Amino acid sequence: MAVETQVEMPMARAMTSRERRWRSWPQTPSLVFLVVLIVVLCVTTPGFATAANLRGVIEQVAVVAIVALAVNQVVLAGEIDVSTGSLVAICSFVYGNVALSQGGAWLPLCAALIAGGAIGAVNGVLSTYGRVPSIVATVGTQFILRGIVLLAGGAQVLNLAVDSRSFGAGAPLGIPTSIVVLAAIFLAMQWLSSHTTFGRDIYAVGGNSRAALATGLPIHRIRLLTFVLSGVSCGLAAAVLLGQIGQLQATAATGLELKVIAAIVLGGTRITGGRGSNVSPVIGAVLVGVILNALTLNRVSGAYELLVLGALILAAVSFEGVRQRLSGERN
Amino acid sequence: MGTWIRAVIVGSTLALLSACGQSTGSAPTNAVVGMLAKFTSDPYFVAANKGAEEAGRELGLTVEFNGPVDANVAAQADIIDRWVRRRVAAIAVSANDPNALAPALKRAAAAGIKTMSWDADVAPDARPVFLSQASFEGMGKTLVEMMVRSAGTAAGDFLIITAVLTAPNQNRWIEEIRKYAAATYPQMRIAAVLPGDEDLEKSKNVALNYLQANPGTKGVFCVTGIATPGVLEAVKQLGLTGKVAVTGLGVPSLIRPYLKDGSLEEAALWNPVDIGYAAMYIVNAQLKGTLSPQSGYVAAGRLGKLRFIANDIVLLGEPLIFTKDNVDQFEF
Amino acid sequence: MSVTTSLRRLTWPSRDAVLAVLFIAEVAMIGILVPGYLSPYGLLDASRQFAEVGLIALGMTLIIVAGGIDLSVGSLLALVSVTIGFSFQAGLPLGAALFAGLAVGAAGGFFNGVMVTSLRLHPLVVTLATFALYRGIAFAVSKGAAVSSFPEWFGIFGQTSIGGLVPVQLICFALLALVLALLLARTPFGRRLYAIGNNELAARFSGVNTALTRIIAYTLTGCLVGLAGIIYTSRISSARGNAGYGLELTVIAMVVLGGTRITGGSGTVLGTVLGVLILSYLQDGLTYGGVRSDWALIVTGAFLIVAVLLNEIFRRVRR
Amino acid sequence: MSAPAELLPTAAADFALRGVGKSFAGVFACRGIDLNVRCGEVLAIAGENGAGKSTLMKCLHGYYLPSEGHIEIRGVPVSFRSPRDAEAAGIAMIPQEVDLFPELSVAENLFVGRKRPRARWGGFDVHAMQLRAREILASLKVELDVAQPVRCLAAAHCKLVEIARALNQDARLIIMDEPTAALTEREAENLFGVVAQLRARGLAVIYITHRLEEIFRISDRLVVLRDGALVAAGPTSDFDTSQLIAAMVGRPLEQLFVRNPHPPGETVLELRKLARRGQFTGIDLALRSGEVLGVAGLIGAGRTALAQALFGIAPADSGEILIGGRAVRIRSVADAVSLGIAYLPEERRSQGLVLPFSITQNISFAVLARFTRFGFVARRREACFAQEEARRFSIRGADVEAPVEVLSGGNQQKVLIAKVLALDPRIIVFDEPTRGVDVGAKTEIYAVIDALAREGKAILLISSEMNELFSMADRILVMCKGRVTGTFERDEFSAAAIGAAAAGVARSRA
Repeated sequence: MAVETQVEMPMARAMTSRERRWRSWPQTPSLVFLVVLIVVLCVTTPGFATAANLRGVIEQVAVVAIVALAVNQVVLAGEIDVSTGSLVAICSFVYGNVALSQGGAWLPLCAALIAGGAIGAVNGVLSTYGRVPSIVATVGTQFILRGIVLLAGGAQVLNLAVDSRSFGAGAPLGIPTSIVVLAAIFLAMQWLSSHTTFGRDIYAVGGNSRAALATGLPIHRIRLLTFVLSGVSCGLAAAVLLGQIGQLQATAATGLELKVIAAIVLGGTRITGGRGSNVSPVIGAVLVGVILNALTLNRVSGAYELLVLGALILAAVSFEGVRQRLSGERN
Repeated sequence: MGTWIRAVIVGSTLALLSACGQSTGSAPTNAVVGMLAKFTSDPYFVAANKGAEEAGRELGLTVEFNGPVDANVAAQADIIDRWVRRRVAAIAVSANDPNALAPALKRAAAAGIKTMSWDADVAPDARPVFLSQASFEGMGKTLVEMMVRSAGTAAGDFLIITAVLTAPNQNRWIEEIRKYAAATYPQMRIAAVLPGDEDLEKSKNVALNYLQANPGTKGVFCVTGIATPGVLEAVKQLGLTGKVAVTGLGVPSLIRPYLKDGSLEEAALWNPVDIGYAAMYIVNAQLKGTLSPQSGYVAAGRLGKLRFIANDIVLLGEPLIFTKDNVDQFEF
Repeated sequence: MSVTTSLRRLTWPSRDAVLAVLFIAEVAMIGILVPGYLSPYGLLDASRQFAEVGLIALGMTLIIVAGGIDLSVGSLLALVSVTIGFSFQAGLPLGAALFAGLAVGAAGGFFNGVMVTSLRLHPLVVTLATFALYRGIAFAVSKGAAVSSFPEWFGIFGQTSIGGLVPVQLICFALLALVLALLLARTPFGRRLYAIGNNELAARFSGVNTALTRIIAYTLTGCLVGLAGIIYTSRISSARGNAGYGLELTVIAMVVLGGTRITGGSGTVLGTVLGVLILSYLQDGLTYGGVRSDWALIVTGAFLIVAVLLNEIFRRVRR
Repeated sequence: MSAPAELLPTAAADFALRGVGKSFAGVFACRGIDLNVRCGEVLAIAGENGAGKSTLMKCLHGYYLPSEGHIEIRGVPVSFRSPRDAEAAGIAMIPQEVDLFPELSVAENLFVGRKRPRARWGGFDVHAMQLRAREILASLKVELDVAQPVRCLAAAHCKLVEIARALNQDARLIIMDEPTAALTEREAENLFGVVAQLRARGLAVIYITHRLEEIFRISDRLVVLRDGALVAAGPTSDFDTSQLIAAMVGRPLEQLFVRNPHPPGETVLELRKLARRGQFTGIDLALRSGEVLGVAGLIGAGRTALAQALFGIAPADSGEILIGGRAVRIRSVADAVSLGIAYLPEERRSQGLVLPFSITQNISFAVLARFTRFGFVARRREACFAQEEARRFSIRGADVEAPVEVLSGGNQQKVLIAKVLALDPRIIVFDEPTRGVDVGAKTEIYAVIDALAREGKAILLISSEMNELFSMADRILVMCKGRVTGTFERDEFSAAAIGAAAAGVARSRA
């Protein structure tokens, strides 16, 4: 049970309400970190500050960011979903096969969304009504789903036709479709969080589940729905992923789940729930994308890629920790 | 936990153990061949398994195909150990690491199990024979020559997209590419070697980032079949088709659309069905005791006679080169 | 305690007992389905496959009991392995290289502990960062290469058996399981871990140096990862940067399957040992029986969920 | 004493409990309770811990389904299956501990679980929500930035937000469980004003408290529960303190606090200009052995911070601490313990006890080293020790292997005292030792403190209850805004003077 420490508080420092709110935004430190990094890269790395390159970076993080936006809601509600790698793979499999047999993009998308949502619901039921800790339940489904994809799709070669790739390839309005999809999801989540009862209830449940229960909020149902959301987003991410690469690979999106979680926590969402914003996962994902891009641009050997990434993640995380300590906040 | 429960558990475990101790003596299942892939559920290895089963039917061998789900070398060692415990007749491996499987294979040999390697070799002292799909030198030469044909030039900067940095086969090919290029085309400069981690998306992104910053690159070698379609997608997306040449290893079914639309001119690979097929013939010869390097050949069913290129290496043949004209003939 | 509670405690089996029965039933079932599986030699030999994850799971139990988690263990294993291999290749005597490996493991765990306690961030966040960092260092040091030129005697840690029957690493695992079981259940240190997991503030107000206690738990786990790294490197006699990939989730799954509460404060080493045995023998049995790894993955995942679900149901019935 | 019938005619009751009882595993926590509440009145419920107050209120609030009996609203029987049903019926509960959503804004907190105002284009209207929140708070004469997250608010404001929350759901009956437990006297005063307003508006209020003076201060009627049964009821004006206490404990109590006079000895602890940035500054004090030094002050005055600095939890950053005349440094809890200082924290559940641990494990926790042989805990010796201590502090109701979470508040507090005293300290800081504890246990705790003083321990007693300080302390030190604003000898004790010093009105005089 989370009980606040009853340490007597000092007289509050004079700070305007707005300044305090800006400072207490969960995404502020990572945003500052990202801006500084981008400024440094613009100066030091030729070829970084071109529109095409930046567009490329966002395109590449689109899949992670789309999933992270939804998993962010799961985390905000106080749960976690580490099955997203396999979920994206199985949704890709569904999308690919429907696209192959029926053609088009919308019908496969619907199929992938339904498949993702259904599996997300299973995750949700297990973690809420089944009382299996979500980290275990979703590790379990991650194993199961990957096994199924490998068995069903391992030997299958799927080359998608151009009209089935419209969610990840091409730029009909001058902006790559995957960026449009990402932006749409971001706006949808933003609307969900700020203007719907469900969206606010997620914060309530994650921030204080006991009080939420006492208020009569259906906490199980709310959490379950966030898992469904996560599943549906995996369906969408699968459509974008397949659109981008054009072929189905049974090992696709392996390890995606940790990238997603990394994006979420890097962006400043509290891993135990209740605190964070929709900007967080996007910033986190873009941060990782920018770092990887800068490494390739600077022709850093692949051997150092993970080292630099790890050191920067640690730096960003430490920065947040030090900030919290200085401002006297608790995690 | 109550003490009595503990007692019951310990007792029943012991009873079970002693009861099953008697069944140890049962005869080992004969003529089961363990066919170990780098990972299962990959079109390449599934095709190899198909070939192995075909040969198995011809030779009366039971082929048991297995491998880790990812390129995990410890899991490969585990699977070999289990086969050893089961006393299968023979084990044929494609190794994720040349040395890591050596101890397990030596244990197998000590238990009287025939061992061999195919596709990706293990340390020479851990197996009597290796079935090589193509010689490393030959592969290096083929790749460079294909590149020169596709790019129309040998002068300039070239990029290599590899699997993972630890991949032994890929590292040998890269070495041979550098060696052959240095000897034959001194103006060819390998500007960077980047890993695509056997992941289509990652391979695409790596190529995308690199080519974005270095559009003057003349060509990209893909030394793993999985990277090729990804790199082609990247080149296409940047509108560099025709300016940046792509070539390398390619699984026909994966590269067919790119060969057809002209973004890829040539790619090379051996026939994975054949390599599985040939591996079983070699195993069969080992089991029968008829494998003889001195003869210089080993009979391999429909493939005819395969040549020993060293005392312990059998060569499958020259790599196949796929173009838009011949690609439809291959069913893998 | 009311009479009804004590009665129920007696009649309803404890969680460990349920797990033990589950384990025996599982092995028996595999034995029935796969002829020849049940031999003392085979069952003992199978322990080669889980000694490493098992050792790490023991340490992870302490960390999770104290309310923490460590996602970096797989990466740290790779770093240990690379340290051993490359310091040996650089000319260090193998014995010294092994010590270096152990030291790197301990240092990695120590670093995790210090970061977690000094930054006061959730350990999931901190170890996610070191998860990338440790493997990053391993890759950077090895540059993708592997070292395999170890002398023959190095095999004793991972390849030899006592009396041709009991693998060395099984003895190692059993000994350390015993030590850690005692440590957690019977020593003041263990009591402190439970207290921190249940109520860190109260522990601090009781004079417990909670930061130090948690750092010790992480460092201990680091040492166990170091030992696991030695066994791993010896078993496959090669050192490379991609060792132990994806290990962390398996280890956590085993610990939780063993009944340790993921949020801390409750759990036993015996439970973890059973969790390790159940998942490992399931995989062993399946592959032994010729089931492909893909299927094994599905069965393992399903088994994990069902086992924890059952566990949860038993817990609720006991209440 | 036989249970008296309630004095009010049934028809006048807006909310009524009819023979309500609730059992857990066959044991009744309360049984056969009849209770009427009218709109426009404040009903106080008194009773010791474990008397069944909370259980009864949880039945009324739909948290529990009564095992027998039923609830009526204006004569109509109703059945609540969840707090949500109760809230829909106009019954709101304000729990003892702040239970809001820290990351949500004040306005949003008012609307969690309620219908939010809709905007035309779907979704809800944030501005309408904020407007409504401001209105409600204004009606309570409170001004708050409704857009700021609740996590930035002080405890007293949180209470007010909870009341506003209840008003926002159109509650007709508000149940307040120990609302002043975490408030200073001035804030409590403010709250009484709010309660009076609620009554004036025609709401019914059920008020649960351990502070008897509050009952007399604000309630119209009261009922007393004991051992799960209703033992007394009637207009508050019919009762006086001793009658009320008699009804609660079942026996008349002449004197609440017993204190045997005892001449203090040598100075044990001396503080010189002790300070910690942002918490307290320039603290001088001397504490003699056998003396109980009371520390009064409002919450936030730095009393707890001072205690925690002495105990090494948040060390002081300047000034001197002298123990037995020698200057010492206290940088950690371990330092403090080795110097013979013990601290009984104010929050027993979060700071004091490990709830799932057994009584034994809690009592021995701070002194485990004493039972350690060859690195292992000697569990038999540990249990023997715990048994002895449990007897000594008359911890009742469970065997020492039971987890402390099943104990009542009073027994938990006694376990905590046993645990703290196991360290055998010379200097003991009691921080609100009787908060949330029933009258019987209170007396026992006072007896313990008195006995410790007679043994020659030096005691610092932090308390927000003036009565407690007046009865127990030899001297009282008053703190305000991190400074000492007054010291009073026993013959100078006066509520007015101490209150003024605590409020920072009068400058230090002694």
